[in-house]
Amino acid sequence: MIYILCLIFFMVGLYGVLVKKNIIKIVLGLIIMEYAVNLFLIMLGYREGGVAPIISEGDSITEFIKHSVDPLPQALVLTSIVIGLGVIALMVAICIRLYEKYGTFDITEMRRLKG
Amino acid sequence: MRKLVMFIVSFITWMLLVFRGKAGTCCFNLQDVIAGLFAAMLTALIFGETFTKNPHKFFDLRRYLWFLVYLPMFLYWCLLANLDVVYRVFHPKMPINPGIVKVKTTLKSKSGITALCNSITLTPGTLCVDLTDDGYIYIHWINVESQNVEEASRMIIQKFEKILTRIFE
Amino acid sequence: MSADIIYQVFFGVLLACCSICMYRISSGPTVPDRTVAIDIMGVVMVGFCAILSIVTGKDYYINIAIAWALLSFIGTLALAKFLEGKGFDE
Amino acid sequence: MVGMTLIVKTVARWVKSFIFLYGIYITLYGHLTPGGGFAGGVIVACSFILLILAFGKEKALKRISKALASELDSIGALMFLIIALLGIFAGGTFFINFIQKNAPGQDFHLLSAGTIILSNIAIAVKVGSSLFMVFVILAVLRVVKKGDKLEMIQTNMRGEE
Amino acid sequence: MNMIPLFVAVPLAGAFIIPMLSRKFKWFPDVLGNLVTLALVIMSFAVIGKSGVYSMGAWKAPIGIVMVLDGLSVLLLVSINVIAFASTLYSIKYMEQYTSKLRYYSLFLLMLAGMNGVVLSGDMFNLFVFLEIASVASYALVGFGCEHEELEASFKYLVLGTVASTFILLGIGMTYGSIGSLNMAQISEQISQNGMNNALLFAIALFIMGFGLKAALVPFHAWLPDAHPSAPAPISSMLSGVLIKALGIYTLVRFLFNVVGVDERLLMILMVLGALSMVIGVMLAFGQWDFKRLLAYHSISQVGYIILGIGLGTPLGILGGLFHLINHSAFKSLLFLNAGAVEYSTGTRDLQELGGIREKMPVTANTSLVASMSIAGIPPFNGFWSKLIIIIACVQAGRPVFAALAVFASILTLASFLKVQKYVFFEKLKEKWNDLREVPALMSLPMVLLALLCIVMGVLLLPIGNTGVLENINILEPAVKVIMDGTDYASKILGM
Amino acid sequence: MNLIIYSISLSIIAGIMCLFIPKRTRGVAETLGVIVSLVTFIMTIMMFGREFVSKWFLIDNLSRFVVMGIGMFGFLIVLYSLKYMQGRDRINEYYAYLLITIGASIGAVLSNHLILLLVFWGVLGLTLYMLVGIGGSDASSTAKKTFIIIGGSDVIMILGVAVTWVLGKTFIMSGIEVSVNSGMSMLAFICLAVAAFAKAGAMPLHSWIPDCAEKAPVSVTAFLPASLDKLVGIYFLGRISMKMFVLNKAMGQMLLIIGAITIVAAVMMALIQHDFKRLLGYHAVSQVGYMVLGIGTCSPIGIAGGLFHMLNNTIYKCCLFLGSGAVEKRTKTSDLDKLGGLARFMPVTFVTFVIAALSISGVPPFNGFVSKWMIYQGIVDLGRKGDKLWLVWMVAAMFGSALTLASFMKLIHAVFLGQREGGEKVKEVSSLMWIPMVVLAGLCMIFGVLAFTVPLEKFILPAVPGVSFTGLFSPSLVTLMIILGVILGLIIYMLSNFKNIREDSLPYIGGEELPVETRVTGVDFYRSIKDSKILGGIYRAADKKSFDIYDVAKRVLNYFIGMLKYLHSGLLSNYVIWVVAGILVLLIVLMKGSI
Amino acid sequence: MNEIIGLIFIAVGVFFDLAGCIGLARLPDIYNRLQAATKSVTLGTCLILAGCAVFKGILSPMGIKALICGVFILLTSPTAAHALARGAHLFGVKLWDKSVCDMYEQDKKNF
Ligand code: NA
Ligand code: NA
Repeated sequence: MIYILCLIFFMVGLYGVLVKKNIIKIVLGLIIMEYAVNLFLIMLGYREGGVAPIISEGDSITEFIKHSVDPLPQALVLTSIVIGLGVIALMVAICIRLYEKYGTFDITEMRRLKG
Repeated sequence: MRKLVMFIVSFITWMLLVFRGKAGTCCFNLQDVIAGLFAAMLTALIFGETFTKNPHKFFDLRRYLWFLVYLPMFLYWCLLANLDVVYRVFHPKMPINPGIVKVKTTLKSKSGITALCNSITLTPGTLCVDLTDDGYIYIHWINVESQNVEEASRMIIQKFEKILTRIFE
Repeated sequence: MSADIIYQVFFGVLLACCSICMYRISSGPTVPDRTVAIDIMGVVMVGFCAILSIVTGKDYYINIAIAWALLSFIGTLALAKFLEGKGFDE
Repeated sequence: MVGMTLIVKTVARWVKSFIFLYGIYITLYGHLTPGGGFAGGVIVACSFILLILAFGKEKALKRISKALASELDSIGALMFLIIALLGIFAGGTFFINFIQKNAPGQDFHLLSAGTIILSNIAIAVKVGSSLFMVFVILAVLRVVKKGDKLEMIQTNMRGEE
Repeated sequence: MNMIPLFVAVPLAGAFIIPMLSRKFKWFPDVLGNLVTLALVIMSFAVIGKSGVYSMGAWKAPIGIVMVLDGLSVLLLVSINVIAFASTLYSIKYMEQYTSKLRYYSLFLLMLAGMNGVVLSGDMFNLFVFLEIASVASYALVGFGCEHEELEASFKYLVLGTVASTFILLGIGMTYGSIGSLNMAQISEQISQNGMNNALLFAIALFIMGFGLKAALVPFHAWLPDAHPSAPAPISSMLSGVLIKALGIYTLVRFLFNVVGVDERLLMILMVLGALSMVIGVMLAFGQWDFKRLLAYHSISQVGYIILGIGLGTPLGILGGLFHLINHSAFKSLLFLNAGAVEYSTGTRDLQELGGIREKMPVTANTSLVASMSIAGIPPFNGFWSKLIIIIACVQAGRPVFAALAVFASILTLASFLKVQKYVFFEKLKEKWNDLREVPALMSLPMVLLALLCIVMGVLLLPIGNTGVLENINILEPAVKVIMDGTDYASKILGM
Repeated sequence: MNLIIYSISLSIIAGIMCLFIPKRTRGVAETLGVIVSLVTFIMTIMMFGREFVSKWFLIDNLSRFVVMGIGMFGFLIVLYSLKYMQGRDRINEYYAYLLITIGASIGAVLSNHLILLLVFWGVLGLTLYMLVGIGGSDASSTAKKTFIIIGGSDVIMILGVAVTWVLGKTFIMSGIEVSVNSGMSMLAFICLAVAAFAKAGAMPLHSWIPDCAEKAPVSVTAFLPASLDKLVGIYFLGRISMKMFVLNKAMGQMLLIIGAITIVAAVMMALIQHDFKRLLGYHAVSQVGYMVLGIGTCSPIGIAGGLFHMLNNTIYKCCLFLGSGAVEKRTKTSDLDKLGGLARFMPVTFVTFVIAALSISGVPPFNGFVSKWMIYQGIVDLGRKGDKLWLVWMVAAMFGSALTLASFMKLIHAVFLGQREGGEKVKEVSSLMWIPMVVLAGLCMIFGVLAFTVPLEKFILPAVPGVSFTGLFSPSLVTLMIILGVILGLIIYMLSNFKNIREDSLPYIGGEELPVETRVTGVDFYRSIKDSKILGGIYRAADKKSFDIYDVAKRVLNYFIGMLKYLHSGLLSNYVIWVVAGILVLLIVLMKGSI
Repeated sequence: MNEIIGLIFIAVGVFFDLAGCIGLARLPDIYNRLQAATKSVTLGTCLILAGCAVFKGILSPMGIKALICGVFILLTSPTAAHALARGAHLFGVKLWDKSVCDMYEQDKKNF
């Protein structure tokens, strides 16, 4: 259920990237895609359960290794979020520059490179 | 001095972040504290100069007192605002009467104005849109009761101004 | 058991919130409208992560929540900056 | 008015140090994976990006340049070199987990993961500064045609070049 | 294998120190940048023939982070770092057009670290992180000039790259969801034990698309012809020469062959994608008049060759593909450097504006001739050998149609490079180029080096054995073996 | 073995050395060229008596006379170039490529390993490209076109080699014996044959030869397209059809069709050319048709005829080109409209040219006659075996021969007889240039008169086992055919003359003895042919290059490329749509079996 | 006990979130939506975070982090709303046509 919702969000974002002509809408679409994936990853960790992969006190390392699942996915969520953050900042920066250069938001008018 | 303020704030934040609970045994690990010192130092070095304009105010304890007074008020208004929202949103007719009005504030300090604006935004029916250098604030009011600057000021911001003046100036 | 159901309800409602935001994002009508919806959705997600951290008992969901709050704030500011239609030096 | 409104500026002033600190926190406590360093670095960079957004390029860069140029980079580089050298002396190799080996200490504390934490720091600093650099290049650099050659007019992140 | 992390650490360290000291010494970025890449070249030559696993933090796989060095990584490392060295050498003079050398080198080394990291990581998560590092650096480097076209290209690249990254991330999530691990060896083990499921198949599709986009396979290629020409020449040469391989081909091959384990269907997908890229890329290239854009389209086409060869799944095909991979690194980088040299001297890269500059710029002209003949598959240059092997492998594997497509693409490649030679270097010298000068020696040097590489590599790696079963020296062979061993990869890593 | 390696590596190394000779230095390259080519020539002669088989190289009765031919032509061309190339730019490069070409062709002919062959073959293409490019800035288009066709066919050859390897399980040519009966084997043969055709210049891969002939330095044309490439190409065709593959009927028919079309179409094109060298170029193509035809008959005598024709063709065609070069050197033009009456001033050139022209037209007693005669025998032989179409091939060959004769009469008329615009005196070329021509013309005569005792006995018959000149065929019929051809040619020549005079109201110059000589130029001469209804359309199409595979391919490609470029519209959303469509297709393909 | 209080907090917070989002959907123009959504969602999420803190004990590591997060949101959310409102106005989004007045529009030209 929740995965389907994620998928729908993802699709909405993709749709935005696909059909919108306004550069900022494209960026918004990408943001939504990021959100959807982040949500998906978060829920994944929820379902996975298992031992908390971040070490907490009271375990010994060997025991921890024995019980824990791979600790990476949690880092993955965090990383994915911050990557999203960085990329959004970059994209908006480029958008602003593009707007300065081309004087329009319309991606269809930014077509110096084609063929 | 400014850096010291920054340092203290950062260090406290750090300590809160790495707080390990379990009171009694060891709330803070020595390594954490050392790391915190370093981190706070770094932060102070980089951002210290710009964190606050008047560091001496930072040590003025009366402000915190006033802040403690302000907080419940603010929370109360906040709650009220939400109930207001709930009322307007769930009401089938959506009783709104919006518009952007202009008010004038007497606050001078930047922090004060900021706090004011954010308070305005979070309290019933109002949203801060823009502000000018000479102390005018444009407010989107969901239920405009007056378009007169003075009157609107009285209705919207007066309740905050007094106490914010005490906190920030 | 009942607690589980409560959590399920919470998640359901929050996801409904997200869906509403998504509706606003897709229907617009203006770019700022969509931006607002994304901002709001981010904040809702923060709450979502917070509840998750209770359910799963894992601290790091709160870390994620904080990160998401950051993301939401900076992303929104960047978009707002774009909406203003000014460059970085004016 | 350069940058965004007073409100944004003030709030940015307040939260930037928090974001920065949080980045450091993520870096130091993201045990086990270099992603800790990566994520932390991006967050650190975001605190600077926030400044640019809020204050505009000129002011932000001026602010950052003083501190960043001298302290941050040197500290990062120095730390990196120290790690490498220590690694060589301690075990004849780079990046071995010599701290853990020599001083196992208590598990699950900050230093329990040995040099990982240090490499995390290094990665964080690097990724942070690079992402910021990327942002600066894409956001604020200007290229002006001057005669045949291109010339970049810019306020450098360190104010000079 | 304590050297393994150095491949990431050294460029990172270099990138630290560059901004630190370059304020005092103008020459510092140049010198350090080149020293770092030179060191990396030496290091990558030192690990030829070696393999090993490095566990970060002394914890073994699958819990700790592992970096894995094997034949395939070595091959990639060598080509990445050699090209990086040539590019930095070239940058010394070339980048004087841009004033921000410090940033340039810093980003360059960051990208390099990202690529080396991708090639060495043993788990999907770190692979993704390094991939993002390299990608983000390349976004900025593409937009480095900050002109209309550069920003436009950068934006399109950024959007498509982000879409790809998101897909990859989704794929990683799904893989994790159904396997419960992100360590490549462990994923592989799990798959071989429990078989596939739909979620995994979905993830595979996502990965093929995501990595395929990084590799610029048709139909995921559209960003490349915009992005690669827009970057400064040494960066173009890095992007086309190695980035698409490290981020795209390597990841794709590693994932499909060593992690998932290929079957007939996956191989067919690879072959079809390869053939499509090969043909469509070259056709588009043929119609170009912008020097660098033409080259960029050829990158798509040549990547198609590589993927086609590897997708055959036979030892010979894989050998051909990998051989073509390193060959392509050499000649495509060289061609981009040539294009950069032409642009440096003339200020244009429009083929129709140029002409006859052969007599004025002999070094550029001759090295570009070598590279052109290489890419066109003319003996005795290196490209000939790999194309030969790929075509033979296609026929051997019973795929004459793909062989015929490869032939077709090869003819068009030849045609379009003859076009380049004609319009740029032969023909009549135009009036306006009468005062043209050859580029400075520091720019010629890497070109000559790479040209020598193009000539020598064909002979050095020359693989003619007894009855055509091709034997090889120890850079290609171990790489082929790694791929052929398929999912045995897992047991090796976990066993070590 | 050593001899082989020396002969190949000597010239290649010398060539590479030439590349590094400083630009200003004069004479070094020339000296090196003469010495090396002479030594190589001697080595090829030394190879003549040997048999040798190894993994890499092979000397057998088929390859050794070809190699000797290469050595000889190489030496002659170097000699000729000494004067001809004097004063041009990039001389060092020229000799470098010339020497490399010699080495590579020897290598190509002697290799026994298909991959080695590929390498030498490819190098030949590359040097040809560079050599044509030396012709100056306006030769760059020709160089490009040439190399696209040659290099492209080389790639096709790779495919052929691959398929052959898979079928024959080895790369070693002497160990391959594949019978052409399946689709794959046909593919292999066709791919290899394409390479041979492109090198030799059979239709439809011929179109680079006339262009080359026109634009490249004559010594280059005489050397490569006219002789070495023919030798190597037809040698290879011979090797694959005789030794490596056992041809089936369809393949033989294919060769016959290509041969016939090449003969007729090329000679028709030759008829209408304005340019001396271009005209010769078309003849160079046309003659290839005979060779292909001969090999296509699949009968020993036909194949032997084809190979002999190859040898003869190289001789007389080389001679003709050298003659044209001599003319050009003196008159500075190769436009037939501007040439005429040179017989008086350049007697040696004239005589050698006439001998070669008669030879190419198959007039006895010159060598062309003998080889054509043998090819005709092969065709008759084909008829005996029950090929119903033998008459078609025969008519084509005959008609081609006739037209060749007619065309050369016109050419000789236009260049050496007739009258020249301006008409100032010119000198005969220097001895270094005419000696090769004389040698070649001499060979034409020797190979014609002493055909059976010298060339056939020594070179050809050992290579083609099973040729017997008795019992199988009717020499009288064949001789009749050839004479018929000659007469036909003369008739055509006369006819067009009459027509020409009748239709064109040319100014009659009183007092001249021969009215025919009144400014009759190549163009006007055969205008009647060009103007005729059926042929006219074809010629017009040919003028538009509709038959040039290069241009046709270019047009078709440009159409598709235009479409593709249109798709790459610069619209980001389009690109994203492709991505999404791609992933959907991937999903469908991947999930198909599993859901 | 803590847990029940925490859950109540969370429940209220979720309810406010929902209200804010419905406001986002129902209200007629961007400024109104921004008002409703910002107020409700900010407080709602803060309440959720506070609820979490209470649930786990305010002095637990998670509780403290939740509070920090809450403070952060309290600071940033209205700021973001302000920036967006201003951005939208400068972007040219008009007020709802039944709006009473727009003093900002009048004054904007003077800046
Ligand atoms: Na981590
Ligand atoms: Na991303």
